[in-house]
Amino acid sequence: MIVGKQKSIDEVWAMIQGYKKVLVFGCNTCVAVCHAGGNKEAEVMASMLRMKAKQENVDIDIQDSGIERQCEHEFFESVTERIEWADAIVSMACGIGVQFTAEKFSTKPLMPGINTTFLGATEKPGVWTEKCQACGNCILGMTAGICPIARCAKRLMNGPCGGSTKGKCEISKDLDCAWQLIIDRLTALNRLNEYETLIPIKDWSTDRAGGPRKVVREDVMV
Amino acid sequence: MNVKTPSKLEKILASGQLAVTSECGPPRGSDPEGIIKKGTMIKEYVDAINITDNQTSVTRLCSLASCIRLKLMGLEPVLQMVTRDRNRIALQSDILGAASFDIFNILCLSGDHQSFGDCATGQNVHDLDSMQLLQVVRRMRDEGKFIGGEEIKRPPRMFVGAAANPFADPFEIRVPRLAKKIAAGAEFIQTQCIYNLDRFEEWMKRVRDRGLHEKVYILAGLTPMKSAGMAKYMKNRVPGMDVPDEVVKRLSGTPKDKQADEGINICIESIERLKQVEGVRGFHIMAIEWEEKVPEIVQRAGLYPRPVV
Amino acid sequence: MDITANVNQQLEIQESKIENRKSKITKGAALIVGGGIGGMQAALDLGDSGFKVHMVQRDSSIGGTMVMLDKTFPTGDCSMCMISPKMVELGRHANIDVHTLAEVVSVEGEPGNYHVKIRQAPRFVDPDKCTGCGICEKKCPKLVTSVFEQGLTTRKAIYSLFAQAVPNTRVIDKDNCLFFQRGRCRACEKFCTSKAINFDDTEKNYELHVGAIILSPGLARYNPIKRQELGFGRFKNVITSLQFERILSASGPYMGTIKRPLDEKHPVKVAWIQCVGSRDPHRANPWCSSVCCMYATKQAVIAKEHDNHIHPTIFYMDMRAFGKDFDKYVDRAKNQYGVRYIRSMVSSVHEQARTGNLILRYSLENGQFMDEIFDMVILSIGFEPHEDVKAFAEQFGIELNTHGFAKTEQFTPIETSQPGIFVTGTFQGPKDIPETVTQGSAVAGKTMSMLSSARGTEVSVKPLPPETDVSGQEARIGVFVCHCGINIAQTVHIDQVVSAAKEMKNVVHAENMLYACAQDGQEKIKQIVKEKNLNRVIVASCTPRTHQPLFQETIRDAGLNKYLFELADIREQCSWCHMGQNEKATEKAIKIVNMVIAKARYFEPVHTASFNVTPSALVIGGGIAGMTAALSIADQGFSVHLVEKEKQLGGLVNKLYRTLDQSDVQSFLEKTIDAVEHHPKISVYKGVEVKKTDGFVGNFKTQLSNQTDIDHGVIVIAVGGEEYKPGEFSYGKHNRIIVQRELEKRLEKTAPESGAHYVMIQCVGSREESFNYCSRVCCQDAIKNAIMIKEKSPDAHVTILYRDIRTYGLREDYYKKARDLGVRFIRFEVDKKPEIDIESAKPKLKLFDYMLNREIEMTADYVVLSTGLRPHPSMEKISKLYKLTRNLDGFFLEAHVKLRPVDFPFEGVFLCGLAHAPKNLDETISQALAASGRAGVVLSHDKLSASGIISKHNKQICMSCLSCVRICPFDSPYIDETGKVCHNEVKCMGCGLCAAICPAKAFQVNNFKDDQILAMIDACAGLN
Amino acid sequence: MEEPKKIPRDWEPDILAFACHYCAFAAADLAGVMRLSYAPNVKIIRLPCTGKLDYIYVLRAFEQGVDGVFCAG
Repeated sequence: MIVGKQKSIDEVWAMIQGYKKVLVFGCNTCVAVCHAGGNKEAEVMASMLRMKAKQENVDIDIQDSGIERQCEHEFFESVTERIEWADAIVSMACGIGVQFTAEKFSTKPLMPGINTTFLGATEKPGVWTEKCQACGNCILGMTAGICPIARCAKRLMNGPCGGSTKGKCEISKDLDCAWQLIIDRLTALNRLNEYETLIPIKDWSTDRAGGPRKVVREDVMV
Repeated sequence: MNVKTPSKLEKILASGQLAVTSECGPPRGSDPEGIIKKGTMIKEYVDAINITDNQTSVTRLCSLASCIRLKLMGLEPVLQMVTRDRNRIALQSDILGAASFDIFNILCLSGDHQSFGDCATGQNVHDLDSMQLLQVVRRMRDEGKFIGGEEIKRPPRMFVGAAANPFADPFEIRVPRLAKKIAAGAEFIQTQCIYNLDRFEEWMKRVRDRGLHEKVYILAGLTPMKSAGMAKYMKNRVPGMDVPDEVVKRLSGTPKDKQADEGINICIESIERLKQVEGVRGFHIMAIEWEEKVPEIVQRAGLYPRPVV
Repeated sequence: MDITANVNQQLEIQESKIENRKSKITKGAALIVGGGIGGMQAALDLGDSGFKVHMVQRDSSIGGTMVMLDKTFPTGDCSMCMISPKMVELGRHANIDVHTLAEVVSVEGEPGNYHVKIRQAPRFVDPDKCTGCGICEKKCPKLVTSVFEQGLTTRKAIYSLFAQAVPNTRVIDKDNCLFFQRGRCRACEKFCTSKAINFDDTEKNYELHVGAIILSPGLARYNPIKRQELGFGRFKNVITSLQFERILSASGPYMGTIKRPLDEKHPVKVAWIQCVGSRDPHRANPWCSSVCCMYATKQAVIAKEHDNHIHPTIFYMDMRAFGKDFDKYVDRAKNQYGVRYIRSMVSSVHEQARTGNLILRYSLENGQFMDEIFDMVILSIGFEPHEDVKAFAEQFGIELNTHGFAKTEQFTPIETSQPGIFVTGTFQGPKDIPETVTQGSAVAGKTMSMLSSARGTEVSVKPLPPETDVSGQEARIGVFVCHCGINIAQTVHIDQVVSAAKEMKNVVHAENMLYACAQDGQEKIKQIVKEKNLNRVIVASCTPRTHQPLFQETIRDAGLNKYLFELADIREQCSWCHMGQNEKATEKAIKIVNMVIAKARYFEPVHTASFNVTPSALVIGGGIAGMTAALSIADQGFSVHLVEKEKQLGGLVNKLYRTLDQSDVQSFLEKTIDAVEHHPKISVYKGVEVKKTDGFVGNFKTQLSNQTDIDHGVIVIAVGGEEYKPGEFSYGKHNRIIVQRELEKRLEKTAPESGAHYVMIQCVGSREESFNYCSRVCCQDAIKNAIMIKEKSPDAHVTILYRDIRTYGLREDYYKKARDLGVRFIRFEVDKKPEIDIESAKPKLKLFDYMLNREIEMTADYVVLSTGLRPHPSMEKISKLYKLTRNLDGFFLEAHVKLRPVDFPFEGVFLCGLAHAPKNLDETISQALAASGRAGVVLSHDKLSASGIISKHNKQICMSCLSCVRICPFDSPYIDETGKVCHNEVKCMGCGLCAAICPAKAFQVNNFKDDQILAMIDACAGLN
Repeated sequence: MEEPKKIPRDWEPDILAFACHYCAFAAADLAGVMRLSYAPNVKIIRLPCTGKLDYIYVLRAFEQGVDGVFCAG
């Protein structure tokens, strides 16, 4: 899931300066699950911005709305009118939704309400952790199902660096050493011997290095 | 004598004699004087000098230029190269550059995390990791090919080394990891500084159990302590460092003005003990910003004079 | 004869037996004598499971002792807040008739069929007309000392026992009424606008026909005036603990500020004197009252919380903190609140003439005398039977024990000497609230078994008109504003509220009413609903907490869904708190009504789902708790699956031979096992464990380790405990060091050695980290074996080394007996434990004697360790399987420490025995019966309905983020077979945590939906 | 730091309370039963449990001009 974190009210407030009608626009999928940008968070954000406006004595109309996903054309139909009404939109979606909305409404100024942080999972209620960097060329089969690219601070592919101490990464005691986890899991799987297989030089062309990526599936095209 | 490169270090090791290397950190400025001074100071006492590559992620004069300086002075440099700052193009290009100046030794590393240095908010590259870099250098040398498979006109001739830390976690993969580096192409190993000799010996035993000491030259790393404070810092703050309590106690128990001497004593005693360990083929003395003590250590440890090959 | 014939014959015999039983009359009704918390629990359990209940209560309100208490230990919950909802529920329960001011005159008949004559004193207030407004009380000129407030303040001659009294009808105290005594006044009558006062009211005599009788008359309290040396009655600043309870109470004489009676000064040094009237065979009562140590500790803690300047000191003999988490509470009192405990009895109390302070004389353990001055002294008075207990017992033909408590046996702790007549609560012996509640459910369970054939025969269901379909209609709201006599009208301008309501959108009718809750008021509401085609109804009067159900019924009678109703509380939360501020109060009342109108616009009918109940129980654990529960449930007519992990039934009781009173445990066990194994309704699975349970109350499905699948409606968890295996005191290293259980086994077979010295060490493995709790049974265990030794070999010596002797309740008799027999008791402290030397053939012990103030030594022929009880190791697994929480010590945590002692927060799962906490055999039996009673409440229903106020889940907009699944304390949202979040409305308690956390707003609580609440907020802030 | 606004002497705040049906709402009732007097500018919204309290209730109340929100349960 895409994990995001709300921007501070002050930051959002600064971005909407000068507009008279602002729509805070929620996205009810990934960023709703991480309690950052769902329709409910949009409602809360709008309310807080309205209070900020009151405090600052600024005349501005702030409303909220939201759709299921800001990355699909069809969902926008129900809100076109609300979007047309606004001078500016604060999108509470991840970077994808913000851009998608911007593309669809080319004359509407669009502000991000959240920071898109990573692709991750709910570790426990209230804690989300990064698990994947969408490199486009998965090696999890060789690393006991734990990704060293996303979870090792140096994305080392052939083992821990010399800084791995007591299972923790050299850059922080709060961070698990991904390679420790890999070794532990390989041990549990009784496959520690596989560690010595050299993981070859990675093809990064499927990552950011290859430019904006695209998946085309003719069989699902309509 | 079966050697693959013109490296003096390789020749000494291949001849079965104990090798001695040391390291110099380049300055944080463009003045080469520091390197020249350090090189001059220790040239009689060591077989080769490592030049660090922006160690602890602090920006310094580049390793390659420093190595060229030493080479021009007639010394034997070991080019340290981390994968943190350069992608595969830059790495290969720098290797060729070094080879053009007849630099015959390279140590392949991944490098400390940038968050420790002066550019903590920077991006790291790690297009390759250290093992992959080892493979790259060996392929360039032995097959004369770039990563992409094209031929290299004049392939580099480099004796290829890697680092090993016997003390980092998880301990159970410390030896497999060494094996992996050897498989990737490492011909010599310089270890992390050793203070816990028991643990090092245990590691070496496991190395010998797998016969790895026959496949690679292992140089035991040593760093003399300047003070009890330094010992404590190394123990508590430096990741992957194993400083036993006895060492800290021994230094703390020594009067302040004698602590430096005691640090040298410990270092020399360690060398004496490590000489007895089967598979230890030399010493890598990293006297951090204390290069002037290298001659004394080498002399007192009975490693002087250095052989001529 | 072939086998089939044999079986057929057997069946015929059984059937004829059943026929026989049927031919006798069994009434599906029970009489409960006494309206305290124990009786209330029994009444609610029986009433909820298809029996008619008649509750006879001497006072003018139900509630008993608990309503007098301020807070309760160990949780510090407000007593009234806990009991009040139960009283309300009971007061309006369709199957329960409450007869207040009533007494039983005579009883005739036999089990299943009793005729009981009742005499009810006149109330002089007509409960049908009275609205509980209290104007009469306000106008009554006569002041009378308040018995309820323990004489600390006054009440009127017309009064209610306490503010939350049920029934909420005042009563005239004839002996103090000016009209009755002097022939004039009638102020109450004059001011009562609903004409409820009836001076001509007379005593009523009538007969009730019931199948079982439950006695829960409670107890009286010792009058400390008998102990002159403590100064009660002579010095005003010496008060009883119950008086202090009222002083602490926010509704008490000083509104919860701590003052002393003499001069209403704030006391600083406050002393509690324990065991006043208890453990004193010479001047008072020989038994231990069981609760005083804890209530004194609680009072000290609460006093400190009220006023941090107070320095509490408690003078005591033994600290009897034997209950679940009690020792931890005492530790907290000591360490966090600085309560000072002095192990000493106070010999005299004198008053300092000038200051009114009190000089306490007491001796320390080593004999040294001390005088210390305190500002106030509280006497921790004990329980004793009511004065008229003998006559009471005779009336019911039951036997009393020597102390005047109802006589019961160890293995039948709630049965009196008369079959068909049961006893519960403190009349059976001193006990605290949870144990009383436990026994309340236990007698209910017993009664359900006895009257099972007549279940449902005495209760009737009211026919209702079909519900009008209002879906899609625009809101047509009717508002009825109640004067409540002058209760509301004297402060709030009713006509202004009515006209303001009329102005509101969607309001099609608004009017005022003198008494909306009176019969004529309700008829009027029904009529207007029909006339004006209303589809939402609002009554602006009193609190929804008491009156909502009444009006909901009214509109339901008029054909409206009952969730289309809402009360606007303009009495308790407006007129009564803003007297004299008429304009502002009116403004607020209008706002409150507007808020409720705004909410009501969004109301929708709520339809509750109902589902079938599998009339069968799963009992986990085949110890005495599990077996007792199984038998009682099976006797109620439900099938039972009893699962025992071991190959043998009986659990820990297998190792027990005698109870404290020498009852034969083994033959009881044998009989119980036999009954369980031969009961036609019980299937026993031995050597089997529970693997997995799915489902919810009424519809559980369980898989056993032997691959059997069971459908059942309830679960009783009785997994028991285990005995601690000591590592201390060189146990296992010397053949003369044994544990009590080993001694008991030996004593059962052979007489004790003549002249031998038995030294017993208490609290082995209890009351210190990491098992810092009292195991409750060890003191009696030691005393039981000590008595056995002394009786069999009088020349043997027994020394018991103890920390506190905790022979609570009537068990104190045996402590005295042991001392009389010459058993020596020597105290030790946890940080100075006895030291043991095992070098020689006989162990030698060394310890510090606090009486002699020096170290002493002794040689023992046997050292006997009193080892504690531990939670059973299988509890870990069970707690994970059923998601049940445990306390710090590993015992299961019940739903509510005081009032739901055998329930879990999850509906349909019940708890009994050692899995709950260490306890004695009789207590385990009571608790097991209680679990059976609670189980019976569920199983007696063919169908159960979900509550109306629950969270509704909109699967359409839910994205299964799992926030609800993680936060719900009742486990009602879950992941269904399609892998999506789904909601089990049966488990839902309507708290709304899911709704608050749901990022998609997929959960909405009926009648508390977001649009409804937001509309209220907007209305409150003046927007509409 | 922001300067807090000066509060006029006779100013009375408008307070909205969210109360749990089982405890705080019952306590408010008891205050009435005991005829305890308090300022009439407190209005109560009954919730099934204070766990039902949503951020937006509090924000909405402030937005609509309520001066203080009190949640008790």
